Amino acid sequence: MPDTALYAPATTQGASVVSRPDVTVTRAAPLARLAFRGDATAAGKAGAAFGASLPMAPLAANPVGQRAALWLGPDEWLLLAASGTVGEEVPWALARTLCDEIATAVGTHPHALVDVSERNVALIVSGPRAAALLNTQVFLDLDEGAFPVGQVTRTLFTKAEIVLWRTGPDTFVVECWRSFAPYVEGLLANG
Amino acid sequence: MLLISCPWCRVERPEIEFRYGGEAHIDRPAQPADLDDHQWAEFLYMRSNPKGLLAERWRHVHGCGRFFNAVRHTVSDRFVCVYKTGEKCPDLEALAREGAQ
Amino acid sequence: MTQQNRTSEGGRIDRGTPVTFTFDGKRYQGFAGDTLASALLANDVHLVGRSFKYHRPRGIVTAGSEEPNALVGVARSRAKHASGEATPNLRATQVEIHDGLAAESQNRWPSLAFDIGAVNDKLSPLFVAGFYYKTFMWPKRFWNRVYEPFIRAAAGLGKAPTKPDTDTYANTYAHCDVLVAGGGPAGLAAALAAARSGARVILADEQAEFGGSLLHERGAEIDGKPAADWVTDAIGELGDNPRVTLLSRTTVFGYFNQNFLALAERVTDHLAEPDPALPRERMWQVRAKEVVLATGAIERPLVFPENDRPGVMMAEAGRIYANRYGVVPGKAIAVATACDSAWRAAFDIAEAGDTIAVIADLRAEPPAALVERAEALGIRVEPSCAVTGVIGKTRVTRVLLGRMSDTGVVPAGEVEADCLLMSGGWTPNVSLHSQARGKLDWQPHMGAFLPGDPVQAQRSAGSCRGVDGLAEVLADGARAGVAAATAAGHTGEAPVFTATGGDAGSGWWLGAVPHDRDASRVRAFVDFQNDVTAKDVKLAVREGMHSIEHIKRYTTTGMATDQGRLSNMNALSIASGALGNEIPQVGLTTFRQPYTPVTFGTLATTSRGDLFDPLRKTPIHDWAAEQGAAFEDVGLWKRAWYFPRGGEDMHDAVARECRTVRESVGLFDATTLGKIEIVGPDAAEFLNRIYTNPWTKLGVGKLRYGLMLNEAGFIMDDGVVGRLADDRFHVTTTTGGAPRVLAHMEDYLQTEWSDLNVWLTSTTEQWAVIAVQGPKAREAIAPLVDDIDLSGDAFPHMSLREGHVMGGVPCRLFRMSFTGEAGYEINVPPSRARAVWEAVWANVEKLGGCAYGTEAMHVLRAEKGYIIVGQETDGTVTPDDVGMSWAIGKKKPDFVGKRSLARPDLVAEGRKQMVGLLTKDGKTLLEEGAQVTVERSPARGTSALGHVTSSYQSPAAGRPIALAMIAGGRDRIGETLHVPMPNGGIAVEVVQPVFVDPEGSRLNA
Amino acid sequence: MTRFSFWELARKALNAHQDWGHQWRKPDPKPEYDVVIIGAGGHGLATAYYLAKEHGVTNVAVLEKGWLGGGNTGRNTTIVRSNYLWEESEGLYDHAMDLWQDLSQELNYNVMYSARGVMMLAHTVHDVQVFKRHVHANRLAGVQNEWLSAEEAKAYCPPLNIEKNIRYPVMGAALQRKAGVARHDAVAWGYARGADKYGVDIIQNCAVTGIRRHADGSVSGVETSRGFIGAKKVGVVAAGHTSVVMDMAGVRMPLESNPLQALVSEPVKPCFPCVVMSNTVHAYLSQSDKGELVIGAGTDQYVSYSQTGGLQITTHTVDAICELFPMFRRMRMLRNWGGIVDVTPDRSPIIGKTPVPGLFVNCGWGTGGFKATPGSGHVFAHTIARDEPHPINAPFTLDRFRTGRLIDEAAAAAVAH
Ligand SMILES: Cc1cc2nc3c(=O)[nH]c(=O)nc-3n(C[C@H](O)[C@H](O)[C@H](O)COP(=O)(O)OP(=O)(O)OC[C@H]3O[C@@H](n4cnc5c(N)ncnc54)[C@H](O)[C@@H]3O)c2cc1C
Ligand SMILES: NC(=O)c1ccc[n+]([C@@H]2O[C@H](COP(=O)([O-])OP(=O)(O)OC[C@H]3O[C@@H](n4cnc5c(N)ncnc54)[C@H](O)[C@@H]3O)[C@@H](O)[C@H]2O)c1
Ligand SMILES: Cc1cc2nc3c(=O)[nH]c(=O)nc-3n(C[C@H](O)[C@H](O)[C@H](O)COP(=O)(O)O)c2cc1C
Ligand SMILES: [Zn+2]
Repeated sequence: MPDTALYAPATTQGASVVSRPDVTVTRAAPLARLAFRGDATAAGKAGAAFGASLPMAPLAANPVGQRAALWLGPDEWLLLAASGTVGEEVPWALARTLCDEIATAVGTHPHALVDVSERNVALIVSGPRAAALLNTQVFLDLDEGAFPVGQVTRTLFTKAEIVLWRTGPDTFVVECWRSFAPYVEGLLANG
Repeated sequence: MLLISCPWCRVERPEIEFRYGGEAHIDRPAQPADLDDHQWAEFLYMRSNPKGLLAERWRHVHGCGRFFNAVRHTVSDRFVCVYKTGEKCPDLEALAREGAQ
Repeated sequence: MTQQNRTSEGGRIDRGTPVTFTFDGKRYQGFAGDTLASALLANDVHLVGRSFKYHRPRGIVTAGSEEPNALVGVARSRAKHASGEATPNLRATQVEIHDGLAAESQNRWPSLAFDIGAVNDKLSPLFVAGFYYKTFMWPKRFWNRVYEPFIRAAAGLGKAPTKPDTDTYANTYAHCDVLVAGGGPAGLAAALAAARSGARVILADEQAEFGGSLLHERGAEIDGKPAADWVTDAIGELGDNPRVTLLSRTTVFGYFNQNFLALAERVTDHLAEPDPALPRERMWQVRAKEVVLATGAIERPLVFPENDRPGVMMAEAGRIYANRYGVVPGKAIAVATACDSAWRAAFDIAEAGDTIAVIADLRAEPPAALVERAEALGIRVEPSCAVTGVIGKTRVTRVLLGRMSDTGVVPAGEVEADCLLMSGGWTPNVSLHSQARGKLDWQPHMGAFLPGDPVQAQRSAGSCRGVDGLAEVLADGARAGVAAATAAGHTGEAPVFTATGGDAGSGWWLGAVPHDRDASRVRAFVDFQNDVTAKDVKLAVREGMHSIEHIKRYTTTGMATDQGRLSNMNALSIASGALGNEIPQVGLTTFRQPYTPVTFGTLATTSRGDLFDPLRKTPIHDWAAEQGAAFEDVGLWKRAWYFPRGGEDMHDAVARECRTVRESVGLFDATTLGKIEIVGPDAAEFLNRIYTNPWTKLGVGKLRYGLMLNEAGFIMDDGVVGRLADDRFHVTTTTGGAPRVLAHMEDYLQTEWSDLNVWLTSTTEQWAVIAVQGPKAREAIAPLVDDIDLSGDAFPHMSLREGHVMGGVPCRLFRMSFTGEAGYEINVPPSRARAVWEAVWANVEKLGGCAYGTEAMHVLRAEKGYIIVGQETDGTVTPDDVGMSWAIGKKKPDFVGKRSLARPDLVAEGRKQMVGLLTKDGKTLLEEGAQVTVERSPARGTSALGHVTSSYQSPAAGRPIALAMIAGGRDRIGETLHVPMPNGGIAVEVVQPVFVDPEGSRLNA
Repeated sequence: MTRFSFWELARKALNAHQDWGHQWRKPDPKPEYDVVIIGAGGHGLATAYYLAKEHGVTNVAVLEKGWLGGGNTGRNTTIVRSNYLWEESEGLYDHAMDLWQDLSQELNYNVMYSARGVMMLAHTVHDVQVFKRHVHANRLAGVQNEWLSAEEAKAYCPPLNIEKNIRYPVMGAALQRKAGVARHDAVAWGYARGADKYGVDIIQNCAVTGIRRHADGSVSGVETSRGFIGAKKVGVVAAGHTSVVMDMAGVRMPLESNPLQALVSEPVKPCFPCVVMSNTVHAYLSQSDKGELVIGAGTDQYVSYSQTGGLQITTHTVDAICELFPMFRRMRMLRNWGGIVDVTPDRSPIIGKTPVPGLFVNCGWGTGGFKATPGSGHVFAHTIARDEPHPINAPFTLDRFRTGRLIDEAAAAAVAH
């Protein structure tokens, strides 16, 4: 079972974007986010240091406790980590520590690691109508058979790029760049 | 809207996730300085633009971000195959003969 | 409120729920379940509109979406009509009535019954096909002033809305195993079969109710139940299946590549008081593994003189009105046909107790069973009999008959009738099959084109592929449904349905019906809406229009809002006769999407206003807005343009901002700059290849300005690049160029230099950028910086440090300048950017500084002669053109664009070069884009030497300054040139393009 | 041949229009022609017309694989304007603009040239700079073009939404008043009739399948679906199919063929007075004399010869139209189609000689060649007849891609059409 505990709803004002009986959209609290690039060897070492191995299968996610590694491309992963403490501050220190630990573990094997904690924000879309709401703007088959729990992909949300991760049968996480969030939220609120 | 299968993600996705990259297998010369103006113009601008099978580049820009190549028929817009960047161009004439049968 | 044509019982309308609506301002009553057409007919209103060209009175011809004539403007209420919110050109046959609905007839003035435009009908001998190509050419100036306005006013149909639409529209992307288009017996059977096989099914029908022809099939039975009951059960079964999506009022309007289909669902127009949360319409964009087309067949009119008069309608439509809506469209009804099905319309109506005046059949020997039954019902039957015309302008009063023989047609008397039902047989509805690029096969024995082999994962079923008979159609649908489900990976067996009744039978007619009338005087219409007659088609052929595509365009047949659904086959047949060519050789015109017209709002879906495009704001945006900043659009971003204070206009504000930066300090939001982090052991090598500059030797902690070319050698982007570590660079790009630059880099990296170990990550939104520029910049930031030595020696111009501000906020501090002043760019996390900004702002304010916007930034950099990509450059400019040869790594063997720079024209003499311009009078501000010439008042057609790229009032120079691209410009420094303007040339001196601090001493201050 | 006029129309009406003859013949191909033109679009037919009329070259055939005017000429949004940026383009398009003024009279065929004005909207500071540069350049060249404030733009085109609170507010517009639209089919038909009158053979349903050459490399004729046809000179004017035809002569071209879509609404009473183009929101719009809103959509990104395109191109265009003209949201799309446009790297055409002696090419008009039809035919006829370019088309060589002397309208303004 994928872990959704990684994403905690934000408690700030306006964090609830949509609140209907059959679907809710909520802003998620900040996370440490790292973009990791490299080959399988690098990924292997990075995974060991990170605490969640980097999946090699396309569109796969590997959540482990407060960590998750998401496959975004054959040499690209998005690493997510929560600090474990409740708060609305971006965990820079955690990001920094993770960067250092992973960099040390991978060593001189060619790779790239970039802190993108602040670049992305996340929305949690949940409820029996979650897939239907997303399908107003996302052209993917979100039937559970076609897009099972655990699948993650970058895709388009009409004119915004997002990362879409199904964390449960009725729960999705939408990651997007910070300045696109009002657009994504606006369309979800209207949908 | 085309349905394109990404050889990296191994899924079919709608065209809006992809960006077209023009004709494939037009490799940038290793030593551009050695080319005369004609040859350089050939590399820069001349394209086969065929009515039929075309090996072309696509990038799964809103997906895995990777480039790959595809063979597509430019009249039916049907994809014949996709393959990863760096792999050899299939024999288009053979594919055309197969398609005709 | 009489509804005098309403039957006493029967039909699917809800007689317990009367509905009041207006037509042309008059109140009428119908019942829930009525369409506007059925309700008007119930009130014996046939005349509903005027035709396009001749303004002929027109009535209701069909009962479906193929209606060519009964087009009306519709609004929720009369008030909305009056305020310009009505939708024009809706088919009365598709509009469902609700209380308050207001419909208006179109293309008539002053009234429907008396229309001035009808003089066109009198002039019809002149207004034949293509007449306008032959006249209106003299006197020449009359075209734009007289003729064209006249033609424009006469044409068009309804009136476009004049008020912004307040309704909303929605979108849904969907996937399914089997999409079934059409919910008649074939479609229902297919959907049942597919759904029972376990497939994910979408069933769509454009009508309000599923059932198609079964909704008016009196007497037919399926599985021992009346057909309508079977439909209810079938829909019940499908509705209970969670893998089935039922979409009524939903038109499958487009069939695109790879089984991508577009559907338009009408959600609220039929409701009197819809939930405001609901959209008016919804577009469904569906990717289907398999498609079943079960779109039925469309009855074909007969082409005889005056066949367009109100009261003349399709036989099946008559049957639909009678059986489904409980409306008999006349008191005495004549039937003209060549097909069995019209006889059944006559029987159903007669059995309901109404008068059938005659059945005239073009065939010599209609089936005996039909004749017998007609006689049993007391109906007069005339075989070998053509209708040769009708009497009555705004309503049929009498029908003219003619006896057909080998020698021609002889008059056979008249029949009193206020309604004429006609049928030329059935045209299989192959639109979607054709849209899917499937070929059509001509079936001479049926007089019809049937779908040929499908090109996509698609199959047709039922009467759209010529299958007749209810049992056969159901079996065909079931077969198609199972086949589709199987192809989509499911297994099942085709259900077997037993059925009786409900076939079209045999018989058909194509093309003009022979008559005995004066051919030069009467007109038989092929395309009703566009007023195309059989004679027009023949004229086109006579004039050399031998392709059916030419005939279409010359006569406009098939180009009306019904896209020739009724007319194309008749037009084709007449053309084939005139050409002496077989029908399949002549061929049909192309079927295109949409199947029926689709609302723009539906196509636009949710894109609107702030959600039309993503609207990107920086973390500082709200602060700027609170300060009263004006914003400009750059790409998707909003950028603060200038910050007017107390009554300042833009000019004053910008001047103040510029002065302040040069005198003390200014604060600028540079967050929108693109940022890319380039990491990996080969990072420097990658930059060497992508930028013109050399990078290998750039030290860690150093910045360098980078120039990027496209492969053609022209400047594409620029920005400052910082080295964070041996293998890590922080690259900046222009705001608008960010996505393009990243794509350009990825392209080379992945497809040309995949051997390089380097990766690119966009960090545009990882960092907010606060630029602090001016002599007091250091003072402004120093109190906030935790752990970076800001002294000039420790942190010189063009260097970079990582550290913290404000007690622990991570930061990348750049010492750089785009203003010519000493300055910094503080990169901080966006989540804290506003706090940092406000803290810096507090210091800046204390120091007498200000916030400045993009306009001041432009002025400041122009004073220094720094280029803006896209302003000084336009995609045709090389580094040397803008005096930046210094940015080219001379020793590098190659970089993107290098080879192109050696092309003959790029090294030619006389290229445009960037220079400065000063107006001789020291006062006049040049206009950006103004041309520069040698002469003061050049003759028209003189070549320009170049143009002004940037021009500002420079507070620092105390005069206007300009940058320009001028042919051979650098050699012209010192020369006087001219900028010709409408009110005279402006003399300018060519100068070096640097107006402030040419030595750059202020940078290091 | 019968002259078209109101009186002729009235006279023929007396006999129920039975006496009109064909507008062009249906000749069989002769064994050889002085000039064979490949492609009976507007440009090919105009070339033949001017060859015959101005250069006395009448032994000419125009070969068309389908029906004349059925290519892009028959499927374009009919915008005619000449306010281009570069001197070379100004020369070319304004030459056409001059010819448009009297084209109906010249051809004795009403091509309905409607000088209702073409307005290009500026939505950003950058747009303003670009369009003002055009206005200044055009004024110097004597090409009509003027700058309007947002309010002036609204006065010229009342449906325009110039409120400041919309996503991309209108900051002003460039207006060319004598620009406008023309009836696309009539242009092809008028030139066909005119060329036919001079004895040009227009041969439809005749696809060129090969180009034959003499031993010295020069052209000797063309293989067609109706057999070999000899020719001293061959002009290729095949628009979207140029690469395919030039390939028959072994010449590679700097072209890509893309689907370009357009759509029309249902017809309505006059509600839109001029042509409006907006590059920032990607839409352009006019209303035809019949009443439809004629809307140009974009090109699909990939090479295709399919004459159809993706729905996303259409929806993107329509959302832009709705944003600019919110009252049109309730209007309905009646028909949506595509053409195949051949696009050059610098978005300017290629008109002139080729490396093959006797073979000439006129192509690369991309998304905007309808407006040039008369001028293009005129200078191309000159080029073929004289074996050297007219000064106006001299810069539009194939060789410019070698030298780098591009005429890049797209880079300068990113405006199509
Ligand atoms: C949707 C759309 C909108 C447009 N809007 C505008 C606009 O608003 N304004 C504007 O100025 N321009 C516009 N254009 C561009 C314009 O239509 C074209 O540039 C112009 O019509 C080209 O004319 P042509 O005569 O060269 O080509 P075409 O009319 O395409 O003629 C070429 C002919 O060559 C024939 N042919 C091809 N191969 C062969 C062969 N092997 N043998 C024989 N014949 C062959 C073709 O069948 C075709 O008939 C638009 C184009 C499209 C598609
Ligand atoms: N008068 C007659 O007797 C007569 C004539 C022809 C056929 N028939 C009989 O009628 C039956 C035909 O059944 P069928 O199922 O083939 O056709 P049908 O006409 O019953 O059903 C077709 C359905 O498709 C819908 N439709 C068409 N195009 C559509 C689109 N693009 N999007 C959404 N919906 C669309 C129509 O609204 C209709 O409900 C058979 O029983 C046949 O024998 C009878
Ligand atoms: C300016 C213009 C106006 C048009 N108006 C109509 C119209 O009113 N009705 C119509 O059905 N088609 C109209 N069309 C489209 C043509 O029917 C047709 O789709 C187009 O010429 C392309 O041909 P094709 O669809 O046969 O491939 C118009 C086309 C153009 C270029
Ligand atoms: Zn992919």
